[in-house]
Amino acid sequence: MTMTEPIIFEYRGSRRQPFTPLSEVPANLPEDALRQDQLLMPQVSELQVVRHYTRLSQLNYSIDTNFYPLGSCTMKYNPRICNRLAMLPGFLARHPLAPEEQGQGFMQCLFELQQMLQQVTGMAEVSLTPMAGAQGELAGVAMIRAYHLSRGDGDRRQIIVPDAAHGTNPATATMCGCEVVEVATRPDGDLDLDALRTILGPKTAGIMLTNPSTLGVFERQIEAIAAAVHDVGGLLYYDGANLNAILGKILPVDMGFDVVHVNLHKTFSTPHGGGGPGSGAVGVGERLRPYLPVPIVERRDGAYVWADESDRPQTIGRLSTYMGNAGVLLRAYVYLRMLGDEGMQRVADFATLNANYLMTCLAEADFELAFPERRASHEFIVTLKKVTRDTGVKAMDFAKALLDRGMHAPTTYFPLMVPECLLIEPTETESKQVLDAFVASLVELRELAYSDPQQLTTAPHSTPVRRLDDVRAAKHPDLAWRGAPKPTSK
Amino acid sequence: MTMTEPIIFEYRGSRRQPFTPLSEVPANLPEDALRQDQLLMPQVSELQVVRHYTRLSQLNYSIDTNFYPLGSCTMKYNPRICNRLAMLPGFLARHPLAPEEQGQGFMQCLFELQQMLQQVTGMAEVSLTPMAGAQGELAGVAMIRAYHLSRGDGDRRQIIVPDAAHGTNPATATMCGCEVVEVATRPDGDLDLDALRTILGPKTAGIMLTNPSTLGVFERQIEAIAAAVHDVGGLLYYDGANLNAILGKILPVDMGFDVVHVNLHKTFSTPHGGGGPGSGAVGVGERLRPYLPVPIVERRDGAYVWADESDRPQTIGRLSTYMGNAGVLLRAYVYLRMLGDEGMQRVADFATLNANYLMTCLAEADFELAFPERRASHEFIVTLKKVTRDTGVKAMDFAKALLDRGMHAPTTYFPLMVPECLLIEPTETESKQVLDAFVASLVELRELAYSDPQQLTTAPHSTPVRRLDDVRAAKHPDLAWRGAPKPTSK
Amino acid sequence: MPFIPHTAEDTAAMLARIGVADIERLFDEIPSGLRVNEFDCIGKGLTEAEISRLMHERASADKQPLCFLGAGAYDHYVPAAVWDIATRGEFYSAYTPYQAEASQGTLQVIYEFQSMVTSLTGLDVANASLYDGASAFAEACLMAVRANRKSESRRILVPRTMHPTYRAVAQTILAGQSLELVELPMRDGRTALSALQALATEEFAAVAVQQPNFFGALEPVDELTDWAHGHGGMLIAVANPIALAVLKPPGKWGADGADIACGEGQPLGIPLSAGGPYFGYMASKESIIRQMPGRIVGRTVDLDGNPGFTLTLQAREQHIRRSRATSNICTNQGLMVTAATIYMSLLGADGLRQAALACHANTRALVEGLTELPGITRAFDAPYFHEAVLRLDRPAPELLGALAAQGILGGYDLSADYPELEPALLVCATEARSGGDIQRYLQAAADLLFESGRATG
Amino acid sequence: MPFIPHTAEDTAAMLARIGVADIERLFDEIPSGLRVNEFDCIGKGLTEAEISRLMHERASADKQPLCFLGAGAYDHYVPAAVWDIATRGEFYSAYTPYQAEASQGTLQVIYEFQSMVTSLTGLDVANASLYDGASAFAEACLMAVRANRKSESRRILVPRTMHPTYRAVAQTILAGQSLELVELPMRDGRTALSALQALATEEFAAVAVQQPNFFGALEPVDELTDWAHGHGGMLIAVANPIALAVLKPPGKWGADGADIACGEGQPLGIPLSAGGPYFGYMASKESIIRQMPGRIVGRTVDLDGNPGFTLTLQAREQHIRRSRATSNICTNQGLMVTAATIYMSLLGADGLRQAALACHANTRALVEGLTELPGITRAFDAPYFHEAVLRLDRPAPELLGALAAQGILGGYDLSADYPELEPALLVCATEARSGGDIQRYLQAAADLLFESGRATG
Ligand SMILES: Cc1ncc(COP(=O)(O)O)c(C=O)c1O
Ligand SMILES: Cc1ncc(COP(=O)(O)O)c(C=O)c1O
Repeated sequence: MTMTEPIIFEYRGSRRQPFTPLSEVPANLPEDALRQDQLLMPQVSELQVVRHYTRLSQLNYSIDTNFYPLGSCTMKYNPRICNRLAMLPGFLARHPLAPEEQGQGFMQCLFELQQMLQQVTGMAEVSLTPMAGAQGELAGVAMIRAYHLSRGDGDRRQIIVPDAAHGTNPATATMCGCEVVEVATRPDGDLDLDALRTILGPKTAGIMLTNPSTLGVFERQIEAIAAAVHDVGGLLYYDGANLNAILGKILPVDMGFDVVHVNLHKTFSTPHGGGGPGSGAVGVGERLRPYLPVPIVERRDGAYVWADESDRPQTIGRLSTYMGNAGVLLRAYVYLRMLGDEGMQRVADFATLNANYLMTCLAEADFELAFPERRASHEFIVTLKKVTRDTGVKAMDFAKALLDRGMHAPTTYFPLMVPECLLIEPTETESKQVLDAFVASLVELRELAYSDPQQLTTAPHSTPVRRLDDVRAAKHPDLAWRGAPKPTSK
Repeated sequence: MTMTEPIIFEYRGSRRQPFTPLSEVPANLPEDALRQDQLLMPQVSELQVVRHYTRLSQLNYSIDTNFYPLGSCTMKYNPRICNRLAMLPGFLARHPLAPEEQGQGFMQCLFELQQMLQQVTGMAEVSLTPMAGAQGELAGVAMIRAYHLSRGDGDRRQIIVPDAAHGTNPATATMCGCEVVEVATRPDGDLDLDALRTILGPKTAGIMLTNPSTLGVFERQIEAIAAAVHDVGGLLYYDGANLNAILGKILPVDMGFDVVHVNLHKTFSTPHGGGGPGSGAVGVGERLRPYLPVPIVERRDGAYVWADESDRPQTIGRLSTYMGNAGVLLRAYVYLRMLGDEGMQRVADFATLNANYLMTCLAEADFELAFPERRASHEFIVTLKKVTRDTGVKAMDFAKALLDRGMHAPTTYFPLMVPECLLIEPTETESKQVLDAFVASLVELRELAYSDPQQLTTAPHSTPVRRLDDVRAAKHPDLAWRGAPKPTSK
Repeated sequence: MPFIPHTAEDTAAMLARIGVADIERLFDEIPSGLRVNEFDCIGKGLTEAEISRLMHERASADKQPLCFLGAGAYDHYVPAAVWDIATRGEFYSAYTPYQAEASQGTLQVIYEFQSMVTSLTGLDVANASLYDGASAFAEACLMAVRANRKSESRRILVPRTMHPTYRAVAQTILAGQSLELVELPMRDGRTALSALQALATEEFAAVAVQQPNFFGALEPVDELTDWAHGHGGMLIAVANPIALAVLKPPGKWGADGADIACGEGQPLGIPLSAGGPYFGYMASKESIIRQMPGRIVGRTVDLDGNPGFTLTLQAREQHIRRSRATSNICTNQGLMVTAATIYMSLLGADGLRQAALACHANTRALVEGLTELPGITRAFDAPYFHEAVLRLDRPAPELLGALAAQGILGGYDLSADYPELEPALLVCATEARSGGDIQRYLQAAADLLFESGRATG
Repeated sequence: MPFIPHTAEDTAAMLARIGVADIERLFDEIPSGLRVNEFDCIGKGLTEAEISRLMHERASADKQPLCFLGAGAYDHYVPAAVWDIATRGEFYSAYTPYQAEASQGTLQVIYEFQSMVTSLTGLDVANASLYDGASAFAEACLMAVRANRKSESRRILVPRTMHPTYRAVAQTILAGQSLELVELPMRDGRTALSALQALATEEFAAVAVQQPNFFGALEPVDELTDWAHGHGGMLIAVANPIALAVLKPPGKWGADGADIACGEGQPLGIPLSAGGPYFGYMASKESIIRQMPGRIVGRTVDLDGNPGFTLTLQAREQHIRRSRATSNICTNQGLMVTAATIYMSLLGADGLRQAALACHANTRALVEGLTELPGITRAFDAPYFHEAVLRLDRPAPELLGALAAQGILGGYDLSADYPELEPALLVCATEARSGGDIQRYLQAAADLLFESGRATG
């Protein structure tokens, strides 16, 4: 109900309570190594901190408060029990370098999680160390490179990505020293196989795909694509961001993939936390197994131990200081154990049902689908290009106006090649009631677009702030509080 | 940001997830003992529950979000650590009837808390069992009655309370089978000692006082009052609701009190929880010691054990099924240990400083004080009777308008004999910044009262609901959801 | 300074504004002879880190045995969401919702809670909670005496099968107003219907009955209700709310239903936590609502005609009616009610029913297993819900001690409260006990009994 | 059905609307030959009660020894308010703040965090976090190579005193883009300034330095910074944020200050939690901000001219720039940053300083106590902050094993990473260790050493 809140630094004239057990001690450190200036930090009481951040939290939309159909992001319910159990004192107090024998409970969870992810992807082995999807991609492409290099095939530097690919795919390829080659999508949403064939060749390191793709459709030619890529000596990378759509229904290995990453913070419902932490576990087939990043949990003589560089001499190496985002892994483990096999398939079932239902309702309400002849996977794309042409109201305006209706916006303007697009992913944890309300809102907004477009182009109206000036933000970066509030240009 | 929320029953068409380990089993219970009708309960998913109650929580003002100067209620910061530690699994899992030797950690905390409360009140012994202030009062008056009865003095049935007393005082006297006799307050806020003397006599069981009183002033004649009551054979009951004002500064025993209750949820900062739980520990001097309610923790042979009816044959008995509000007691214990002796006195210091500062600022801003010549204790009274006379805007309107400014209202219309009163208690955990903002708001509202009274009489404007129709609520009680939403009279 | 935000400059500025030299001056109305000289009560304050460590040590010193003890407090599984949400600052740190417009969250929760309680009890109206089960029972007795227009009597007939502490607490609370509790005798662990006639000679205000009773047995509630009504008395039901998911609700007992239902709310998502805080619930027929103690929330409309919630019927309460209030209760158990409301919403009707049936099944498995052992028999034949009394061939502490040594809390020794049953043990296995847990109990008991059988036999 | 709200009627109605007979039909675009026939991966789902029990067992099987181990992750006391608030659903279950108007809470938190990081580091700008300390260091190397306009070199000079895993991770991440890490040798536990000149013959993009370094020792950061700048290189600081409460901030190193600072954020309120999630922080001079990886939040104004927050400078990021982005990072460690921001707010400058000094004092007490024992000496003379290296007269595992038997996690055995130091142990005592804890360590060590002294001597 409080819609704005000062910067914490602006609570002046207050003093924190001392809380460390020792009082000030003489520093006994060389003078020239010490800070001379006063450290600028908030000086506030515990109540002020609690009140400030409690109020700030209330300014957020979140799964716990709002429908959040953000395509490609799988914003489903994050069970509270997963957090509770991952934060048990025994887990929280463990130092990452403590001996393995002191943490067998923790290690067993990770070992079992590795096995589950193996089975759910069909891969030969899994490493849990990548700390988000993008780091999983980096591990995967690095392994593809290592594989080619180990065969003296180091010239294979081309990584093929569809034009609809998520930005992390091409960015990852670059980070791995590869060259990105884009391949086009056909109007029906499948890949242009002919175009792909002309690209493939002796420089092909591999191809990165998600399936279902970021267009919300299942790539039907996946077998042909896999054959074509393998035929020229390339490998297939599976971006698992959309695994929720096919969980337990079809395994990446059966589609021909050699390496996959799984976004545990999407498919396995660990919280997005306002932007992380995530986890991007990678799984590989036999060919890439030697290159998996370390550490990996192994079971030896009935005990769980870390396998490291000495056990895995061909590993691409380490990606994190210790072993990755342990707490995220525990949450995913708890979630998976609660789902069970049936529960996993049910996730795919109902994620798909919800998406197709929503797509049907919107189509019947005369919204234009990007791929009207296709099934939705767990998400689908509406294009507002006609509305925009008729009224000037853009996809972004719809997005902002939805916020006024208490719903988070779908993903906008991604994938890039669909104009004025909304990528809508309801997830399996939302009820029919919520979906129906969403349809009603979109219908109402489209009516408004024709009758009173300004209502949309100036939306949102009821959020803590109105539409923000992004251009000003980038032109005159104000990225840190500098000691006194700046006057705002009213 | 969501300002309204359906009743949880109105989320239809959804199904809860099964969660108990066993599936349906045959009942094996006599048919005529069983429920025949369908139990009407919400049928919703976990996400719907989490979302619904998270949203509802956001509709509340609370210490964690707003300044809350509710007089007589001591709405201070509730340290999060108190909750955290009281909810440690070892404490939560303990069955109240488990053997004492299995809960020595818990018992030790309670034993030490009894001792601390003894010292803080100066009493001879303390029982922690009363579950709120009112139950502490009941215990106290029952002990006074038991004392008189034990001396064959059973005709002493009159309990004297000041006209400014909190409603629980007279209500308690009645519950204990006593007759309530009111004594008037003088214009300076102290008790009318002459009037008291005319009331006192052989029927006097005792007098119930708070000091500082509910008028926000310290009763200066307390010694004379105590002497007068004791002289006629009556006892003095101390309502500890205002102990925050004098913590470690003056002990109830030194004022002459024979029995006291302490509101742990006020003075010792356990949370009010939207209306409880509280704890109203009672302490007594030697005379009343045999009558203390059981159970009480005692230390015998190095172990902590419960003393019960068999150890205390003259006890007034039990007040709760087990031992009172254990979790509240643990929170108070943690809080007290963090304060220490110095911290306790500092509480009184700054609670008093804040109240006197606020009183001074408001007086300087020409607000009329109920007792302008007195110091404030930790609270004080402003009367708006002149504003009301001039403008028709009442204390209640000011209260509602404050809500629009993000501040909770002070207590209104209590004590009953001060017209259009605001009883204001800022507590020690609020900063000068907050107090200054409060003064500014009141000044602004008074200006509005003269310039645009309707703004106040129709306030609040920005809360989740506008002013509610209490008359309708009482005339046509709608106290439970009956299966379908009722149409509202727009 | 713990929890005090003032800087030295703030303090100085504030004192200057007030016009005093130091804070001490603000206490100058206190007779100086009364002031504390040296305050030595708890010693030095601990930091958060220090108290945290201390309490972790204390808590982990406390054992967490496998719990087969009920006797009024039950070890049910509480889903994580319940307390995650109930302890959100906005619920946790709010006051009683006196300013309705700023407290719609708490108020709506209570309204929903009242709705759920009326549904569980089959009665018309419910309040926002009382302290706990025992004190709620005492309040129910007072309410019945006030509400019974047919009788001036202050007698309440209370079965010996009712929780002994409920009776004791009622005694404490009712003594002041001279209510008299008359014991209804028992037979085979239930209220003896045959003994009623003898008691009908004197007038009474109400009959109370607990369902299931203290022994876990099901009482003849229909007969008792009709008999009470037939003799001008009211019927007070004390009922376990989890059991009410499967048992006939008090509002449907006999021809006209119970008049008042109350009981312990702890089973609805409240941890055992050593005895509290729990909460008492209370429901009644609509006709007697103005005699109800405690807070009540109603739905109404606001200035714009939109629905909203507010405390209502406050004329019953101490802050309005003072010495003529229905009760002195003020602060009740709001946070517990919030948790219970979330708990009931999470479980729904099916979940509550499943939990109830699982408790029943587990207790049956335990009782059947134990009664196969030598020296253990059922004390009563009456059907039971999720507790039962076992008669032992030796003092209960002997068995309980052996179980405790294996980390098992084996039940409640009835010898003090019911010497006539000795040696007897009240056992309970909730839905939170697994098959393996029950096996552990059975094995430990068998080991003891066979061992001592060998020793003595 | 876990977490799925559909009733059978809902499902039927939805299928009817779509026009298919069952859900299975919705998968009909998947080549049927590829479909999973039997899915047997984890078995039956557990209820919440069952998994809760399992995880409690696993967690309590894990030991919680008294921790004197640092080596990059530190056991600081975390006030309860930190995670109580960070795990509020509105922070916990929100996505990256792409829709700024619906995410002002998270955005303002990040802005405040960035402010605090610039203050700690003495630099101009900071980002919203990277994965952890090691990967942040790798990103810093890439950033330096991109940002250094004076040199085309891809070489980074990295001291041997830098955390070994940071160097290993950088190796993994930088291999693809052919960056070369050149080791700066050490002397007496610090970077050997004398060795620099030999390295200046070849061009380099940047010099890195860790302060305090892996051994807890203070590096000659001013000299290193000036030397790097003097040779056309940038200076990358890797610094412990708690130490920065008392140590000279990177922005003030040498004449011109470090160009980039990064490091592990874990000490700022993040529990050890077996290795993660932690977060990496990164700050830099304003001039090179367009080379910064990761998200950045800026303050701007809304349509009405009111201040608000939004993600900014996104043209650096993968979702806009794709293959030419500064990094592939997308999801970062938002929730950890929220916790760290609350932690820093609670402590303030004084609290951070006190925590830092208490760590220093405790480690000194430990080191001084241990070096009084026979067979233990300090390995280096250099001043240290809150970690130090001890040289032992026997293999470290012998001492560590004896300590472990007493529930003490005694430090980090350096033999694998630094065979030249063997046998040596890195120890750390944070502010969370009490005097009694330190005594326990000293006593246990003394017992071992004297005992074995007796045995051998
Ligand atoms: C299709 C796709 N691939 C990859 C990613 C990157 O995953 P992360 O954000 O965990 O790095 C995302 C995340 O949005 C995604 O949607
Ligand atoms: C002066 C006074 N006395 C007694 C009480 C009753 O305490 P409780 O609400 O804990 O029953 C209160 C509570 O508001 C009070 O302010």
